[in-house]
Amino acid sequence: MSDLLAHVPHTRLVPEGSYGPEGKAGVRARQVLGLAVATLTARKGKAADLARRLCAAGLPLVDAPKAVSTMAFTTIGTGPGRWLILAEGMTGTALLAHLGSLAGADATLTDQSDANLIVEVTGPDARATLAKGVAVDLHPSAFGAGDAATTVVSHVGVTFWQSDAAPAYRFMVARSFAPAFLRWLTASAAEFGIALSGTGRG
Amino acid sequence: MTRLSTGGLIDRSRTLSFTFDGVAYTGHPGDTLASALLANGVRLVGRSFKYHRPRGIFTCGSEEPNALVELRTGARKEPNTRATTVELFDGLVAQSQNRWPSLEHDALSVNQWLTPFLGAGFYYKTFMWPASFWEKVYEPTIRRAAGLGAASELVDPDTYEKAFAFCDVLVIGSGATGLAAALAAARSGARVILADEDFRLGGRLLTENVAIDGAPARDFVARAEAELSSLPNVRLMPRTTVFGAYDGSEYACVERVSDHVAVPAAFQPRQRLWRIIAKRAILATGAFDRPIVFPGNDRPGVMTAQALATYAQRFGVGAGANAAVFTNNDAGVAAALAAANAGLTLEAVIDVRDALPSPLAAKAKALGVRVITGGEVIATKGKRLSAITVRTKSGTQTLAVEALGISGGATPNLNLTCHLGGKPVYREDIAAFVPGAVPPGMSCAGAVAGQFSLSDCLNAGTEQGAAAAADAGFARAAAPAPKAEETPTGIRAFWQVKAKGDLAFVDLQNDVSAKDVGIAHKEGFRAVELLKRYTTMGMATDQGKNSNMAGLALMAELTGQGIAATGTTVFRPPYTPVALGVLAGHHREKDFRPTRPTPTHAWAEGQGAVFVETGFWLRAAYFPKPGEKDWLESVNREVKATRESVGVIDVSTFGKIDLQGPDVGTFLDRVYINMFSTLQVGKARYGVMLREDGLVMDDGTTARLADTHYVMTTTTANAGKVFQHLEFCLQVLWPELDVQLASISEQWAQIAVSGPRSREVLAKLVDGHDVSNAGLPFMGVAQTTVLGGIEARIFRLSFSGELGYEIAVPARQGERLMETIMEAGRPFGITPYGTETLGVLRIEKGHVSGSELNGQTTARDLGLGRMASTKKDYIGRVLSQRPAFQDPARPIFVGFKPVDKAQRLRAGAHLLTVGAQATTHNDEGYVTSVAYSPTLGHFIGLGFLKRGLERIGEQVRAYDPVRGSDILVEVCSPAFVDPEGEKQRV
Amino acid sequence: MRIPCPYCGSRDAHEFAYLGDATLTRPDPAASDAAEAFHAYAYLRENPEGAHREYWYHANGCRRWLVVTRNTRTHEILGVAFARPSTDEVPA
Amino acid sequence: MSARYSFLSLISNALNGQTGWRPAWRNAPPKPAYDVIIVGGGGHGLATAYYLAKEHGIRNVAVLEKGHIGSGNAGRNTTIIRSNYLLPGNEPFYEWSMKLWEGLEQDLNYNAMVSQRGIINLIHSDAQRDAYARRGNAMRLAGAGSELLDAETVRKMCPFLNFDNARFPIKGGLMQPRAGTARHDAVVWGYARAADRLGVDIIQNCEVTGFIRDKGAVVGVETTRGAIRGGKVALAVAGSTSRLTRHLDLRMPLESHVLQAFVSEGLKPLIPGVITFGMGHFYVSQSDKGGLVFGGDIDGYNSYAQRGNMPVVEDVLEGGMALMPMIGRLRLLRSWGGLVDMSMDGSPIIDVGPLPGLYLNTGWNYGGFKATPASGWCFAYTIAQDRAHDFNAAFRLDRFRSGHIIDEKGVGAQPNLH
Ligand SMILES: Cc1cc2nc3c(=O)[nH]c(=O)nc-3n(C[C@H](O)[C@H](O)[C@H](O)COP(=O)(O)OP(=O)(O)OC[C@H]3O[C@@H](n4cnc5c(N)ncnc54)[C@H](O)[C@@H]3O)c2cc1C
Ligand SMILES: NC(=O)c1ccc[n+]([C@@H]2O[C@H](COP(=O)([O-])OP(=O)(O)OC[C@H]3O[C@@H](n4cnc5c(N)ncnc54)[C@H](O)[C@@H]3O)[C@@H](O)[C@H]2O)c1
Ligand SMILES: Cc1cc2nc3c(=O)[nH]c(=O)nc-3n(C[C@H](O)[C@H](O)[C@H](O)COP(=O)(O)O)c2cc1C
Ligand SMILES: [Zn+2]
Repeated sequence: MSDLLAHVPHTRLVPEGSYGPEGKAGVRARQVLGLAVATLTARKGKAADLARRLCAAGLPLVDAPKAVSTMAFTTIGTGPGRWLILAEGMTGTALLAHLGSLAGADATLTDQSDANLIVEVTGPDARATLAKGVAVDLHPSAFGAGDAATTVVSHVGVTFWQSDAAPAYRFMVARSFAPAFLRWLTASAAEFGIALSGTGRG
Repeated sequence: MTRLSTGGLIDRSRTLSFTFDGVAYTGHPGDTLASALLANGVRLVGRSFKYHRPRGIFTCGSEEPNALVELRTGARKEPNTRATTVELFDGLVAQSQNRWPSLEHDALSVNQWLTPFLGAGFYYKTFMWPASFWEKVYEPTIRRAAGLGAASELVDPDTYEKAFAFCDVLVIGSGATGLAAALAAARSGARVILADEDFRLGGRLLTENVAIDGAPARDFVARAEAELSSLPNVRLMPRTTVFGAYDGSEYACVERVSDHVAVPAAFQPRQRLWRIIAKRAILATGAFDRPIVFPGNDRPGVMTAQALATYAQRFGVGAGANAAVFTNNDAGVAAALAAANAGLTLEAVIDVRDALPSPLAAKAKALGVRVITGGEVIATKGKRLSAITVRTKSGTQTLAVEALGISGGATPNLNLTCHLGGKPVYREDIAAFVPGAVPPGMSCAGAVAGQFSLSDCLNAGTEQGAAAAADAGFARAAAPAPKAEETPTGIRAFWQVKAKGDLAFVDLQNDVSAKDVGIAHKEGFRAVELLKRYTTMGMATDQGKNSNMAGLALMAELTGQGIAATGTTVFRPPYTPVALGVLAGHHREKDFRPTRPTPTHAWAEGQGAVFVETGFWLRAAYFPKPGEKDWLESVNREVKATRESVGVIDVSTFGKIDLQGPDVGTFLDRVYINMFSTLQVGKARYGVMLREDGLVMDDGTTARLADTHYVMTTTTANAGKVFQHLEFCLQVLWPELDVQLASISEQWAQIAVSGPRSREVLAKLVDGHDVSNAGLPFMGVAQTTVLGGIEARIFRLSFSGELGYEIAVPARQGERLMETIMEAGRPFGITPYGTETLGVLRIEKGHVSGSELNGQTTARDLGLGRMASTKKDYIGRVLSQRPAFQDPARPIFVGFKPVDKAQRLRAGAHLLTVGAQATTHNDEGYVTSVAYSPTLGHFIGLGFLKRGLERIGEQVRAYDPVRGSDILVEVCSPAFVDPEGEKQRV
Repeated sequence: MRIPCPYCGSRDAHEFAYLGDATLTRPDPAASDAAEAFHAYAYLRENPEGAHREYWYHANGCRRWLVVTRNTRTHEILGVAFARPSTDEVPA
Repeated sequence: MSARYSFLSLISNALNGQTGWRPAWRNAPPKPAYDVIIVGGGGHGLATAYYLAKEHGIRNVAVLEKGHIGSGNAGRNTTIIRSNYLLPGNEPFYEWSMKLWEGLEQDLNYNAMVSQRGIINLIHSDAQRDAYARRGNAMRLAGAGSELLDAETVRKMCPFLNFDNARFPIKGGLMQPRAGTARHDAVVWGYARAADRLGVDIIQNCEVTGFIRDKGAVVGVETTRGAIRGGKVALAVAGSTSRLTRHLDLRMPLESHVLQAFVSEGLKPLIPGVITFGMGHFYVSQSDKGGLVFGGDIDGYNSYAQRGNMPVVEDVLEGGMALMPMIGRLRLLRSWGGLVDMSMDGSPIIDVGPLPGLYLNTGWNYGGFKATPASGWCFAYTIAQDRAHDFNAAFRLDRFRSGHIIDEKGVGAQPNLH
């Protein structure tokens, strides 16, 4: 990635802007802000009960690597009996309280609202870009809207899910790894042109 | 100039300029460097490895052993580049290599006259007398002569990428077979990738004078390519070499994105590494023409018949003004005729067989080509080939030719079938090894499978393409295989011309001759693998593609064992040499591994911090102030400020684990040596964890936030390891426990405020929580809010030994918290400090850290043995009681101070009893951590000393010869400052 | 090498951390022969050529410990299961 | 028997067209019984035979090799020889090996191309410098020699390393000037030839498939070429140890893992000695033919496949490019794997037992090539004297029981981490 990002400190998010050939934006990426995030883990032996209970309460949980969205929430399976719950327009504390009231003693909750950076990647060349680091088959026949995966991209652990058939993908990356992730993303998308937003001016 | 007047898949309307050894030439788009050199009449292009014999272009593909050049210049110089695979571009610069002072007059070609001495194994038998000459004379000389091209020694300026692809069917090779396979698979709807190392699809179809479906083969290629590119389920990957087969149906490939241009276009890598995961793979990699061993078979101008034909047909180039072909098989004759057909002046076809099959004989006759049957080439002449001597039953004759095509038969290009351990199998009928066991999911079709006739190739490709798609779950498409006329494929096995004279080469690049095979045989190196290693046959950059068959056939003849029993050596990845840079992708220089900034990184930068790598993290090491002359001065200031007033440091890098559930207490009791189930809510406790082998794994504090809710901290270095260990315990050892884990390392920023004034600082931050000694006692934990509503966890802990707090807030608030702390602390002269000061503070206190928790120490060694509970079992308890770990003579944790306080102590010094000799036997321990203690005004150290606790007050030697230091130190308690721990409890 | 994780699907082996022999059971620390049993548990291995039951941790995935049965000569994966069947199937 | 190599033999063979050479070792058919049977014709087995004959006068010895000699790790390692160990159990042994290397050619009358061009272990942090100082001092105590280099000195010696744009800056190095490389195959052939000259039978294509037992004692072996009795049976089969001890119902503190190695195309002299990267898994030297020989970590899972996978290939080259970004345009020629005998503490075992008549030599991990002379020497001593020499006194099998483990890396009983 030598020259392209030579000026960007490795400790900073790649600043917003356009990278790659002038006037091309085969890929768009933006930081998604303002989401509260929690891990929800079923207590021993309670995964099925929990899923049933929350589904009944309008919060769909699938015990599989799937992302399901309702108006207010997205639930993402990250392991057996474990989910990430994302909520818009809420604080982490409020999300925990809300989920706690739904789950009762069937689950434990941990606030992760500050632990991650969420980046949405879209555009006609999104798949070709992601192929440069994601070792999961993203062909529509294998991975479609609503599918999720926890994996490693360019030495950075990620959880991502396809949020739209367009396609649009959302990547959740641990905060301290976010600069490295964005370096990879920007460099990989540069040949197609990438418009990056929401990461600050640098 | 030997460019033929017409023909070739080159664009004659455009001219490209290039230089070779400084001389300017021109060629056309579609040329390779090799074809362009030949077109310009350049035939001498290199020197051989050992004897420095003149060498030319031997093949037309990636198996080239001779025509290796240094391509490009400066930092982009690429040594050992095969001229036969370099696509010509405007401005290309190439140099010959392994010669001095020039290619034409190479000084080391004197080695040719030493050939009587320089046989196989020569090195092992000599250079031993006198012994001291080896280092001084022989070895440097040998090393200087070794190698082929020279590296630039400059940083590679280009970039590389990695990528993954998934498909139903991967077709490797785009000759007749591969195209047919790809079409059949693609038409059924399967996701197909067709990869070919060449820049043009078509394989041998670009060379052969054959018809498919009634039209010239090249039309078939064009039609196939058009159809395949129109299909959305097909990805065509020209310029892509599949170089390795790996487990899980994974194929490693390198795509040469920009090697055909002078400099990669903006935002384009030079090359891309692909890892293709294919449900099925079809190997359609064809076969190579192999050489025949005869005296002088290495002269520039001698090449494979396939190459001769390819230069003529595909590139419109005559490899010489005129040529002959020497062969033992029908394809060799066909190649000769194809070359003649393209306009090459063909003087004769010499075939060892007594007659040609009639269709070929007729074709030759029609073209007016002279055929010498029952003939053998027994000698060649010229620094560049000028003549060959042909022997027949009726005598010898000399033919003046500039090029000689040789074909000893086809060697299936089965390299990739061997990568998972498959062993090729010999077939007498075609005198060739064909694939044996193949990697799971792979099948072989066409010439690589020993199917040498074009119609067989097309049929096999079509059949297997359809079958592969069907295996992957797609309905077979009904399209028939393309039709071609039968091509003759007869051969008479023939390996070596028995004739005296010049050296007859087996391995052209490594200068292994038939004679060397004889020496290996005499000395007992008869197994092929020993033959290879003793003579270096097959170890050159072509990996024996040209040489192995002949070499083992010669050995088989000497042993009388037969070729099948002799076997062949193993092919290993890569199929052809791969640039090292592409295997690294962009993970180089600073992007080698991620850099993890702490939540307050930007703030620390603003404070002028100097940073240090700790694992992937970048942490502030110290905060120099203007006028300070070195780091020590800054650190001394930071230490003093913290001990006397208040200091602040970001400790977010510690691992933090959230543990919830009714069984957490029980669980922690089992993983820590001390008790945690008894810990009160709102309290924290220091804990030590062992590995099952009884040695210390990690330490840290764990707090109880609620009855069923704990939060654990681990060391920065072991965060991942501890989490994994806890998951193992829960999922494997004790699945009955109801405990849920979550890593919260990234969620919380944690900032330590230490020093006598820290409480006053804290009081200004909290939203009304009582932080008095009673309200938040030592080891107490408060869950509250700070800075007007920010959720916070405050732990009253002390690594520094001072009154201290660690304040955790959600990570996004970390920087704000730090700024507010600085503001609140300003009246006290609050001082930010880094890892250096952290180290000094803890060494002064005698707290263990990474250097002591080195995986070789027990809790007892560390002076923490008393923490171990005797009331319960825990991981590591049983094995920690092994005799060696209970040995009273084991080095144990103590402190050291220099007897002469002005002296500097260093970590890594070993400890010796005064007066004892400096030997391993007398080694009594070592110093692990050292600091200059501004509090005490001298250096202090921690470490392990045999029977250390009994020796407090004794003087020992701290022996550090690697740094030229050897000083007396006094053994003391590791707690240098406030040994009773009063300061942290105030 | 790719490991078919029962939760995540087929993944490259480098997402997983390897621990080794999964046929071992942690001995009873209270038993009279505990010292010897723990020695065997911690140090002695069958190390077979052929089918091998082994622990892999899906570190960069679902965080499950898996028992993978794999042929050590061919690297063929013969079976994969969660080390702890699932949160629901655990005996209470 | 083969003739001694001398100026004379070289000249006479040059004159007679190289037709005067004899086999370097006899292709001996197995006899029904030997005083000592050594299983494994790698460097260690052959060296053991040689020293048994030379030092202990025990010449009725057979070395049984299932393929051809040197087909195991001896023939597939990265040829680094060094004695830069830390712990007292290891360091004197490896230093003894180094001394034997230094006189090996004359001893064997075979040029094994021992090349003492030095090794530099790079240092990237202060903590690492202290750890290397500890090691360097341990080496000095054992008389092995070591130098702690500062960054400037390293830069002068290896200007091509990445000093200016590194993720983990180079802060110095620990050097052992006497370390270097040796020509791996020549070591095997040299020992074989020298042992053969002392009467040892080297029997190739003879795989041991079981043991002959007599009242619990091991008294011989079953092979693909018949049963052979032996007064003593000594195993030196590296990564294959468990395959054999299985027949004796012994579980070993061993796992067999694959370690890959790599060689580049031949290049003019580029790398001075051996260089190891302290923050990634990469080490490199240049062979006498000009290839860069390099490697890294083991693949990390039990394997008998003698080949590895891509993640380690990439990991090694990422380390390589991070350390020396000048190698980007050089090419990988070949990669291969060896079957290494990883022990539970990363250190070897040379011991009598655990059954009467049986002797063990194993646990060399990724580092037994350098040990070849001392391993053979000590194993011969142990076999002949039925006890360990001081040099291998710590390499006991029962150390795991007693806790006298020799864990240089401090990672514990997990072989894939050593
Ligand atoms: C890639 C790689 C790189 C390495 N790099 C280094 C390095 O740089 N420096 C270093 O010091 N060490 C290195 N090593 C380690 C070193 O090569 C080995 O530790 C050492 O060679 C092992 O001893 P050996 O030579 O006797 O083993 P081997 O050569 O493996 O000998 C064992 C022999 O036993 C034979 N055998 C097995 N089973 C039977 C049977 N049943 N019957 C008969 N014969 C049998 C095998 O065929 C083999 O020939 C490396 C290893 C590898 C794989
Ligand atoms: N003795 C004979 O009669 C004889 C022998 C050999 C070939 N042939 C003729 O050759 C043709 C064989 O057709 P085919 O399709 O089997 O082979 P081919 O030689 O036409 O095509 C093989 C293709 O595979 C590519 N390739 C090889 N290894 C590769 C790798 N690792 N990665 C990527 N690409 C790779 C090559 O660049 C080439 O384009 C037929 O026309 C046949 O008649 C005849
Ligand atoms: C130090 C060393 C240098 C090597 N150099 C080369 C080389 O220059 N060319 C080559 O083809 N192989 C070279 N090899 C690799 C061998 O060809 C072979 O792959 C290795 O010994 C393992 O054997 P195998 O591949 O037959 O299993 C080298 C091996 C070693 C150990
Ligand atoms: Zn998983």
